Amino acid sequence: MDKREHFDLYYQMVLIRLVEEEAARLYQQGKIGGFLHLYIGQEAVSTGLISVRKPQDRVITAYRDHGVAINCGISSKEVMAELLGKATGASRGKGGSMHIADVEKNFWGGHAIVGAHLPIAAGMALGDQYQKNDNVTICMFGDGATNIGYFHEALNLSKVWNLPVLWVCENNQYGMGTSVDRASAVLDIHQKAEGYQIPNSRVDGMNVLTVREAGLQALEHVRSGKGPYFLEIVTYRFRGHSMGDPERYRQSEEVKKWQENDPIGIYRKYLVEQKIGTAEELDRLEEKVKAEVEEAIEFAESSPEPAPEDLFKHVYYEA
Amino acid sequence: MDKREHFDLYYQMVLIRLVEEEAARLYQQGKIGGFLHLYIGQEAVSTGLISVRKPQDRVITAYRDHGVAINCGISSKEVMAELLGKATGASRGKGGSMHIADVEKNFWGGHAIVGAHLPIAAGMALGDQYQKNDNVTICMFGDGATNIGYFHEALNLSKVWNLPVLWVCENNQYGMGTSVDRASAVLDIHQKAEGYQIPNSRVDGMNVLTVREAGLQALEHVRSGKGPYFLEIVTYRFRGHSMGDPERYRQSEEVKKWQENDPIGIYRKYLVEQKIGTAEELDRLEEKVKAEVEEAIEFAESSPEPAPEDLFKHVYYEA
Amino acid sequence: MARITMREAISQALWEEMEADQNVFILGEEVGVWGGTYAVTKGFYDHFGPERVRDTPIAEAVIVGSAIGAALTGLRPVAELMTINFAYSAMEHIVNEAAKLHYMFGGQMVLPLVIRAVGGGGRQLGATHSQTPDVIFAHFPGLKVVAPGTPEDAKGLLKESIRSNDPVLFIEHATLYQVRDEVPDSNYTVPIGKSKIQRQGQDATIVTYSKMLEISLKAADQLVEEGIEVEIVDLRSLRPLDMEPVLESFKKTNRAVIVEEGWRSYGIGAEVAARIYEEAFDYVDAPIRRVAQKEVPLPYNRTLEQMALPQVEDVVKAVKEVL
Amino acid sequence: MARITMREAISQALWEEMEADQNVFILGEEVGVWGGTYAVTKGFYDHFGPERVRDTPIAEAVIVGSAIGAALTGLRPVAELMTINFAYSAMEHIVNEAAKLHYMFGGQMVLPLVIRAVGGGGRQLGATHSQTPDVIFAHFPGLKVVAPGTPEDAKGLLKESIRSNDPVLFIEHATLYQVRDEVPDSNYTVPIGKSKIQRQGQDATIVTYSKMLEISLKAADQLVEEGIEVEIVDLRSLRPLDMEPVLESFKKTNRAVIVEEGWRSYGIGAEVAARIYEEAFDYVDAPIRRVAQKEVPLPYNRTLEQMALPQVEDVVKAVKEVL
Ligand SMILES: Cc1ncc(C[n+]2csc(CCOP(=O)(O)OP(=O)(O)O)c2C)c(N)n1
Ligand SMILES: Cc1ncc(C[n+]2csc(CCOP(=O)(O)OP(=O)(O)O)c2C)c(N)n1
Ligand SMILES: [Mg+2]
Ligand SMILES: [Mg+2]
Repeated sequence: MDKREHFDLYYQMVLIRLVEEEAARLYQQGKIGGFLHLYIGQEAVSTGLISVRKPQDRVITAYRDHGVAINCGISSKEVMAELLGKATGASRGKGGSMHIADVEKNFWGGHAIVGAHLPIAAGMALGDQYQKNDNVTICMFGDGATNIGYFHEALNLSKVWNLPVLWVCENNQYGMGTSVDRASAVLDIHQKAEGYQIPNSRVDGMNVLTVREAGLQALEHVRSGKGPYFLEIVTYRFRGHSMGDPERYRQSEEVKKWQENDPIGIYRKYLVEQKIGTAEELDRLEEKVKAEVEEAIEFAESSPEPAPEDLFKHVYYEA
Repeated sequence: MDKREHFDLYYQMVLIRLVEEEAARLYQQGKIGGFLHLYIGQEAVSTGLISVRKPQDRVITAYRDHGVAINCGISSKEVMAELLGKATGASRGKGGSMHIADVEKNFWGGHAIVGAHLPIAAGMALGDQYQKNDNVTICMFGDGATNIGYFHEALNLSKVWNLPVLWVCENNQYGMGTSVDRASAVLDIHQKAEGYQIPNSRVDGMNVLTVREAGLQALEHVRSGKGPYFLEIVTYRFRGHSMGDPERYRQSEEVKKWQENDPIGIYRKYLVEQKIGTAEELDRLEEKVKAEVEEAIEFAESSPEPAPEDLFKHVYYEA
Repeated sequence: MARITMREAISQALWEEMEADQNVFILGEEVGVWGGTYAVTKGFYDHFGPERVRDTPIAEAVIVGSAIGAALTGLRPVAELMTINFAYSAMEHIVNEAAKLHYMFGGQMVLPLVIRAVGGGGRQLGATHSQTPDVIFAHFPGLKVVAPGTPEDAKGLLKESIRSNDPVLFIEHATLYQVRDEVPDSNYTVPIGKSKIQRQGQDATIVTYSKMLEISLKAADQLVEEGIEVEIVDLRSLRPLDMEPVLESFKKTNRAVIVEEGWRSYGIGAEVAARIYEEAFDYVDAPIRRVAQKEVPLPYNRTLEQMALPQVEDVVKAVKEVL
Repeated sequence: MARITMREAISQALWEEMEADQNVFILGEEVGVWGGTYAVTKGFYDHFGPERVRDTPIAEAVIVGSAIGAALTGLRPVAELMTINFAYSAMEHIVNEAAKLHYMFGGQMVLPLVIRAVGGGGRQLGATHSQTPDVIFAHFPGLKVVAPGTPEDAKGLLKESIRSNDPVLFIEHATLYQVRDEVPDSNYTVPIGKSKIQRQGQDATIVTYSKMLEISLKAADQLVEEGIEVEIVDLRSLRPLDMEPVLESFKKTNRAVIVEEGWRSYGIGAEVAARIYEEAFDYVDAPIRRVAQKEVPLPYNRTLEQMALPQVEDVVKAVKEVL
């Protein structure tokens, strides 16, 4: 990895962080509605993972999707605009925070029903296998999603049909207020892959380079035709499940402990220590990100609402 | 086991066999309608297993339920009458072959949607746990049922809540026309239990005594409060999936090979060799069974149809 | 008479029934430690303990399926689906198991079971999280479907549902939890399958339920200013459906508007209209009108979403059309 | 014109579309080696191979879910649900994913997807296996629901469905597979969302579809003997619902009977009746009648089951009531 690549990863993580901090503010102001699930604390996971996907690899995730969207190349403008429900948003203002997508960028959303996107991911992998290309579908989901039937049906089928899909469990240790041990028969989520004889591993999700390395190997495995692979990435959600979470289910000490493990802080320290970049350079980068986010908000706020007739568009396909 | 117990097991297996051979005949005559799934070849599984359950243990299975029903103590009369849709049938003629039950005998059916009864079984086990008794729920299902989401949700919950349920997979190696290897990620079905860290084992289902022994240990494990146990019992279906199965999916050689392993033949040989009973005694027993089955048919055919007003009964509870 | 919110009414019903009957227990996602995502079961976990207030994995099929099994053993489970949008993930167990087991086995199996689910749009949750699919559940015989519109009915109907020996789908509306109204102090219940006149009038009959009762009452207030007095019949239960009060009112007003939040086609209004024509044909003075959701998946954008949902003005307009 | 069965018609439609377009493939339980439990795909596995005729595990959610995913990549999957009773196990993916993805993401995602499912009662399969729940799927905008009643329509509509870029639920009826009728030899298609007059008459209009078309035609034959000529409109598609031919016919006959196999409450007939009253109120000479299934889970016993299902006599009786 050269300096440019390192800086790009750092840039993406900071961008996700600032976009979401601003989103939280805009939500409080009532400019963003519905549910807003922040990715803050988990930035290293999708940033590291998506950084090693090829453009033709498909990515699909759950509703906690702002970070993944940005990593997939959706501009902060389009993300912000979607959060504000504008016509210029990634999903034209129809999807909102939970349903951001840009199929041109091979990002297939943003899905709000827990686990329901796993069968769809298996199907996209089937589509690529059928068309005999070497694309990989990367499907991300939470620890809580591994307890629903859709997970089981999708993983089983992916093994039976040897589908080119990379299953990525972002284990942030809670499904809303329910800790893994209260919802899952196994604590090490990747153990579930044993029930399907799908090769699997577990890695630290707070270090972007660790994730990147693991992603590289996992993608290689899948791309080489060896079938599905299951990657458990251990991380932590610094904020509530969504806005307005009373957080009765965890101690603030626990949260603090993890915040000391801030993936952005860890990476920044690494970059400076390894002399890949100076503190000043990184500060300048952060300033640039601040400016970009302000622009994005500017863009989103000044963007037009969808036209009334859009209400009836896209119910069915129109040539 | 004393002679009486041995003879009782033998009696049950022969009774199931003859009841079903007669049922097949009545089906051809159009006296039985709907679907008819024969248990022929698998008699040792439920006979051995149910022989070691306590009366307070609950039993629930899928639509291939004639054998289990008889083992649970439902008379051949009530089974036959249900197959003929008579008011005297176990389910008053409303359920038919796939929906035989007698809750007095703690047999909870007879369920026709693949895998859907597993969550219900988990709930019955929850009910007993809640009521602090030491009942066990025995839930039987096929190999094909282990690929549906209901299986996953039920097994996971049973482990998380440490429910007193014995999961029994009757692996007869096909789900309709689909062999295990074409539908399941793992060939040894009990391997799936590893994904939930549920203790498990696999036994031969053609030898009634082997099954009985395995059932005894498994029930002991569950009853002692150690939580769910998963038992895979390997068996084979001698007949088609249901009546009118073209059986394109398997070679007649394969079927023949297994038929040489007839669980009734194996047991009879054992009883004679071990001098537990003479061939003559067993022949006499079989004669008695023949007579019983004729009586059962007699009873079923002469029984009344449900009254027209029964159509509207039982839609909702009536005190 | 205490003035309490819908949320408090539902919470009290659960609390009182759990105090009264050890066999009543709650299971669902976040009902325990969290206190319910809509705070309906706040405080229950500490008071009744983890055995009777059970947090479940995210697995709707086994939430409903295990509730069915527990009910078969004689308990009275109250299963909570965090929202009715997740009921599709438990569809098999709601409409094919709960609704049929009692009948299919000739009455042997008894299912004293309540499935609570909150639905409704209007909060910018997007297409998958904003639905009012009540009608598809009401289509199944063997299931009882209840959807109250006032705190009094919510409390009385939920208690009745918990005491009932049939599977009941109890549908709440997310934007009604704050509604405050009078509730009797007595330990009362409200019978399932009885519609109720919520407002007297003689010019036209509005048939509605749940959230749309609130909208209809607002419309009624506007119409008064124009001298129009509508009578409002609240169905309260969708199955069994009680048409008596509807027909009585209609025979008096000879005009009706049916207001529902869900999609218009194959909705609640179609059945109610068809029944009125079948059973009060000679009393019809004008075509019955239906006010319902536009036939689109609900969009996130607030303006578009509100365009799709039935508004007070739509009801006012429809009433004037039937006059 | 060749005389072929409904089964052959559906089989031919699949075969021809697979021959014409490499992107079309089939997946489902027993569609391959077995040849389809209703023999619809007999011979397909040997001819098109395991890649294009895919036997799946028993896992309806991933059958439909993976078909959705494959469709998103540009393929045209035809997912078979062995029976529509198992569609509840795929409910989330049918009504919440397939029906909404195109809209929710602002038109970005295109789903050229067909879900075939056979339904219907009358074969003593018991409550869980005998349903006609068509209406609950037709309630969802974004989904197209087709249910042909003749071999000609079945073949043409299935081909149209496969070529369509929208998700289509294609509902077949198990007791119609043997029905034999004329089918054009040309490579024709039948448009989705167009009702059709299947019999001319002037005394009353029967609105029906699928299996009930057969029942209605038989009733029509009986009525002729009493000098009554009914016109029969076959809906063919439940969503989009084409009321034009229905209204045209009704404006001529001023009398209507709607015949459906499913349960009466919140059924297809309710919507059709409501629409007729809304759009042809001044033409109504008699209350519109609905013939439908009795509101019970279907029992196994043959006599009881037939009592619950709509019979020719029920249709004849209803027609006489509206005259
Ligand atoms: C089928 C379904 N059930 C319940 C919900 C409500 N819900 C939304 S997010 C969530 C928790 C998911 O936890 P996890 O999978 O660990 O993802 P995380 O939020 O931790 O990223 C729940 C229960 C839902 N969206 N879908
Ligand atoms: C959810 C569901 N899908 C499909 C079916 C149709 N079906 C009935 S039995 C069966 C095969 C089940 O195989 P298995 O679980 O191995 O049991 P076996 O018949 O071998 O005893 C299928 C696919 C069904 N009843 N339910
Ligand atoms: Mg989580
Ligand atoms: Mg099997």
